[in-house]
Amino acid sequence: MKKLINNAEQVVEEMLQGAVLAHPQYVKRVEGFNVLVRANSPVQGKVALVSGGGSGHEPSHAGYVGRGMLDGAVAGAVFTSPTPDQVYEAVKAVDGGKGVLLVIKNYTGDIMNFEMATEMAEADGIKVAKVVVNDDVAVENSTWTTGRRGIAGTVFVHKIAGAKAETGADLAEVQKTAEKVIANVRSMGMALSPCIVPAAGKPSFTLAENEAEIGMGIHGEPGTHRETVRPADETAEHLVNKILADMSLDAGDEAAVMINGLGGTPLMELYVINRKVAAMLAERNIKIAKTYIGNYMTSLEMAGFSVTVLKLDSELKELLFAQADTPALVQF
Amino acid sequence: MKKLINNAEQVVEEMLQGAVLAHPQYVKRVEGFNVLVRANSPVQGKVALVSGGGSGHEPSHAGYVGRGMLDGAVAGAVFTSPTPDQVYEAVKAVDGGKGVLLVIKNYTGDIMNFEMATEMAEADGIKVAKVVVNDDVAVENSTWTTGRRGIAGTVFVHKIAGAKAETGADLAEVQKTAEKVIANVRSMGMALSPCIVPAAGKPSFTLAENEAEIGMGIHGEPGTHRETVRPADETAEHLVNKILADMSLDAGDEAAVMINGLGGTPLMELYVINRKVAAMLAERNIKIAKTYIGNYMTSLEMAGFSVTVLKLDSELKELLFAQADTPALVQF
Amino acid sequence: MANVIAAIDALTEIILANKEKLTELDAAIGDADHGINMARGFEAVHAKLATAGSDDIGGVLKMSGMTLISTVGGAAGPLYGTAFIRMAAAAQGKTTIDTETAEAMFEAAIGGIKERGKAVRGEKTMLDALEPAYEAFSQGMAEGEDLLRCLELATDAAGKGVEYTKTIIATKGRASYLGERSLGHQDAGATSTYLMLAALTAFAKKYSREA
Amino acid sequence: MANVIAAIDALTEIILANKEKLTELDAAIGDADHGINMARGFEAVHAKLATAGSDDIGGVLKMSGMTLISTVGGAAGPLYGTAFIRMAAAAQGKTTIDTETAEAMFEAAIGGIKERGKAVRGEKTMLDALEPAYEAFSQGMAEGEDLLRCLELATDAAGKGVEYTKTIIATKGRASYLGERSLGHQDAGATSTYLMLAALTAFAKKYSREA
Ligand SMILES: Nc1ncnc2c1ncn2[C@@H]1O[C@H](COP(=O)(O)OP(=O)(O)O)[C@@H](O)[C@H]1O
Ligand SMILES: Nc1ncnc2c1ncn2[C@@H]1O[C@H](COP(=O)(O)OP(=O)(O)O)[C@@H](O)[C@H]1O
Ligand SMILES: [Mg+2]
Ligand SMILES: [Mg+2]
Ligand SMILES: [Mg+2]
Ligand SMILES: [Mg+2]
Repeated sequence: MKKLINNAEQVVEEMLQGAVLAHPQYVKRVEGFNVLVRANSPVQGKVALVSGGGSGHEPSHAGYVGRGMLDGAVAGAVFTSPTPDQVYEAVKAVDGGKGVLLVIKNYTGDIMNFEMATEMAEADGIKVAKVVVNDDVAVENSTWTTGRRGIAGTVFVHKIAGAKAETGADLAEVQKTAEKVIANVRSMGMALSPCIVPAAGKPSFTLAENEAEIGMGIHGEPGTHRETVRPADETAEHLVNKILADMSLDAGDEAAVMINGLGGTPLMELYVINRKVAAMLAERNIKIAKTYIGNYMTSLEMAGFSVTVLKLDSELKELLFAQADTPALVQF
Repeated sequence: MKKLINNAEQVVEEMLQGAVLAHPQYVKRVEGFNVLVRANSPVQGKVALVSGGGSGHEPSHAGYVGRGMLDGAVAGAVFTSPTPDQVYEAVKAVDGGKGVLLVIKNYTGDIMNFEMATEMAEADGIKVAKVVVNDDVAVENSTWTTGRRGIAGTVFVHKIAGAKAETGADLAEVQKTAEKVIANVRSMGMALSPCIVPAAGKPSFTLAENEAEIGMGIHGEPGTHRETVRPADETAEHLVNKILADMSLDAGDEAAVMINGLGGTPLMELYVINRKVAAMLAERNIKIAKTYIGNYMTSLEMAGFSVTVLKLDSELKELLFAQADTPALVQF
Repeated sequence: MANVIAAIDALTEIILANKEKLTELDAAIGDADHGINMARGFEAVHAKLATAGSDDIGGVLKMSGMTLISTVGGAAGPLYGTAFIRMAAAAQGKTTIDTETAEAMFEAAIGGIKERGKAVRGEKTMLDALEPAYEAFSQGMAEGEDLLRCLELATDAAGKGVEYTKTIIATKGRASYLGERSLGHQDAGATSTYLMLAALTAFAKKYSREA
Repeated sequence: MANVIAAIDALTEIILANKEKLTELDAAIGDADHGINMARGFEAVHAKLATAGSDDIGGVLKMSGMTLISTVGGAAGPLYGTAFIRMAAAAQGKTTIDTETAEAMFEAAIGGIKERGKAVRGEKTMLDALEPAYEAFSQGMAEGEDLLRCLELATDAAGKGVEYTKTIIATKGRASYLGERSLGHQDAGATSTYLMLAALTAFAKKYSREA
């Protein structure tokens, strides 16, 4: 295992310290907890947004703490849902009186831990609502699973619900907007190489020199199947087809696209992928209102990417284009 | 070689197409050339900035084309300086009458090609000035080499000289500011893994499981030496000490820092590195005015990072903090 | 009291000894952290109990459960944490654990896990070790066996449950995303449940000999 | 005229045949692109000459030089491109190349490369093949040898120059950043220079036999 770390046990702590040192204008630490909140938290008169999850997805989620997006981010151990007490501290630190929306990715652990935190915060009289993001179409929707995973589409929830909260909307309204994003966002990913959880010290799976894992999650968990690495265009086509088959995006509709790198894939390759994705949408006469391309929701050093498509209506579009000022996403 | 590409010969072309499709609000292509310029080029009444170099350093340089930074970027083949005719086209496309500053990284090939382009543009009556960035302290400054390499510090030149150009300063002034940045910026990098030039199809060097290459350039060229991978703090210390030994940064001075990922290193690790870098500067009572952390000047999928320190005076600081709106760097 | 703490230390020991194994099991069909998470949690429990011992069995169990909840994370944290807290309630006020109390604790633990996790037996989770263990324990009790023998029966049943998880498709937890690909793999959480029961049984055996 | 084009095709052929080798040499102490760059350039030259042949030697060489400049990139592009353009000037108006013209072209090429690259012999560059080659060529001329023999002498000297580059530290180009670590490695640009001279000599031999 080759990593730029000091100690696998300390990596989350040291990362958080490094993040606060890098972004003091944006974030501060809730003393004693793995929680970063806006430097000016709690912001009064505004619904607050808290997200979080296991670490290893940087810049998710602390990178989105700032004006127009999140108010707080909770960092679990690498790929491990944060514990309820941590989430609870985040909620307390950001509540400005209008309540707190929890943005949770659909994993059993995340849901249970955030729910326990909700119970704790509600006992304090804090209004808490939650949404669960489940954008990954790789996993067939069936009653046989715990539902779909939440992956890069979560960033669109942060962006749009965050912008809604800045308008002064109340908790129910912000939650409703977040749910609209979730209803309209679909993603799928694939990997060329595995990643290594620092504390585990070895890859959670291995791929042969010519193998790709399709339908990867973002925790090094296996995908839906393996195949021989295909040209970028074919790979993009496969993912986009799965995504489009699962949403009602018609000619004339507008969409936002995210080409998300998983951590070890160069931007050059993401642009090559985007070329095909954009062409496929253009063919279907779907207008791309905005493209996000880069590392938004990563999986440590994994090589690979995901594509996310968000169907826009006028509300979502306006909120997507609203200003944001956070460490990882700044938008005029 | 596992890459998300279609064809090694077409990778630069397809990347540029993908970039224009991703960022139409920022950039347009100079038809027939590997040149991206601002969507509203040529901007009148402003000195224009053109940079470029081999591809494979994304988001450098096209990612910095936009308000407050570059006007045009020229993309060579992977790791290969662009040819003079390409640079010449960029210069013609962005000149708004106040002349063009070329920001060149100090490589023989880049210098020769940009110089030939200058001759061509000057023959057309376009005012052209140039600066050569040579921030890499890994290579000992000696009369035995062609001088130091230009690496991530180049992004600070784009940012600050770009901001200066927006003020309406003339070509000589913008050049002078760029030279001031160059005089005050130092960088050094290291790699944990090599990268693969697509057309070559194999790594340009190999490292053992426990080896790191110190003093790496950004073209997969070997560094100054190899060593056993050390803890992040020791590695950061080594690089920062080399950097500080080469600049006159005293207690009470202000600096900007860039922790630059080479393409395959997760942000988590860059934060761990930043923790140590920030601590070292704090120990010396050097104030960090601003930290940039992420993939700014990459080397395809190489794992590793570089540290850049820029000493600020009031002019440089003000320009560093000025607004920028480009695909890869947005700043309020 | 010292005995409950010693019993929990036995759990800590077996979890630490199997940290890598549990992580590897989780790597195959999950996210390679179960052993790491459990080890972190039980190390914290151990440290906590060493400094702030409580004065009754319920107190020790509750403190352990709270600590697991605030240190394990993931799915296992809330589940095992809740199980301990429910066991604490069932053992409230007790100073020794007889077979009846143990059965009540067992039942409470399962209830808590099912409530939190919304899973049932047969979904390739820790419940596939825990429920058969509970049934074997109850049956042993009904047949008049003593606590140690009941624990032995429970551990055996849990072991069989672990084997059974290899034969089924996961429909809860992270492995459920794998569908058919989860077949043939042993569930990490069921394994940690089995290991803890085994450790508890060994502890009880040693304790009963010493007593 | 056809002969100049055929001669340049011979260069193209040898560069394409050694694309990988040149890239590997560049990988060791540079950035692994010399063969790729040269191949791209000569393929473009070949395509250009196939469609738009020029009417004199100077024209063909100039077109080749311009094409190299606009397709090779890196350090080699401006250097070889300039060399060809300078050779074009030296061959201006000629319809055949005699030994004197060849010497003048040789000298012009070296002058162009030195001007562009600001390097001198001994810095581990293409000049370490080209300058000795030129000297051997001139000496051969002085000794009254014919063009083919002069070319053979030049090629031999270039080959020795390539060997010599292994023994020195690079002080120009990308390999110079390596300092001592560049020792023992053969310069890629010197190698491509040698290969082109060898191809030219082989072409001249074949041509003189045919003529
Ligand atoms: N809904 C559930 N109910 C009961 N047990 C569950 C449930 N979901 C997961 N588990 C158990 O948790 C184990 C995984 O724990 P762990 O790896 O620590 O958490 P995570 O899946 O969040 O990484 C699984 O092996 C399974 O036994
Ligand atoms: N200043 C120079 N003068 C002469 N030749 C040079 C100079 N710099 C580099 N070269 C030659 O160019 C070769 C490298 O060419 P190439 O790999 O195509 O360019 P780059 O170094 O830009 O990648 C070197 O092997 C060397 O022979
Ligand atoms: Mg986990
Ligand atoms: Mg090169
Ligand atoms: Mg797990
Ligand atoms: Mg080269």
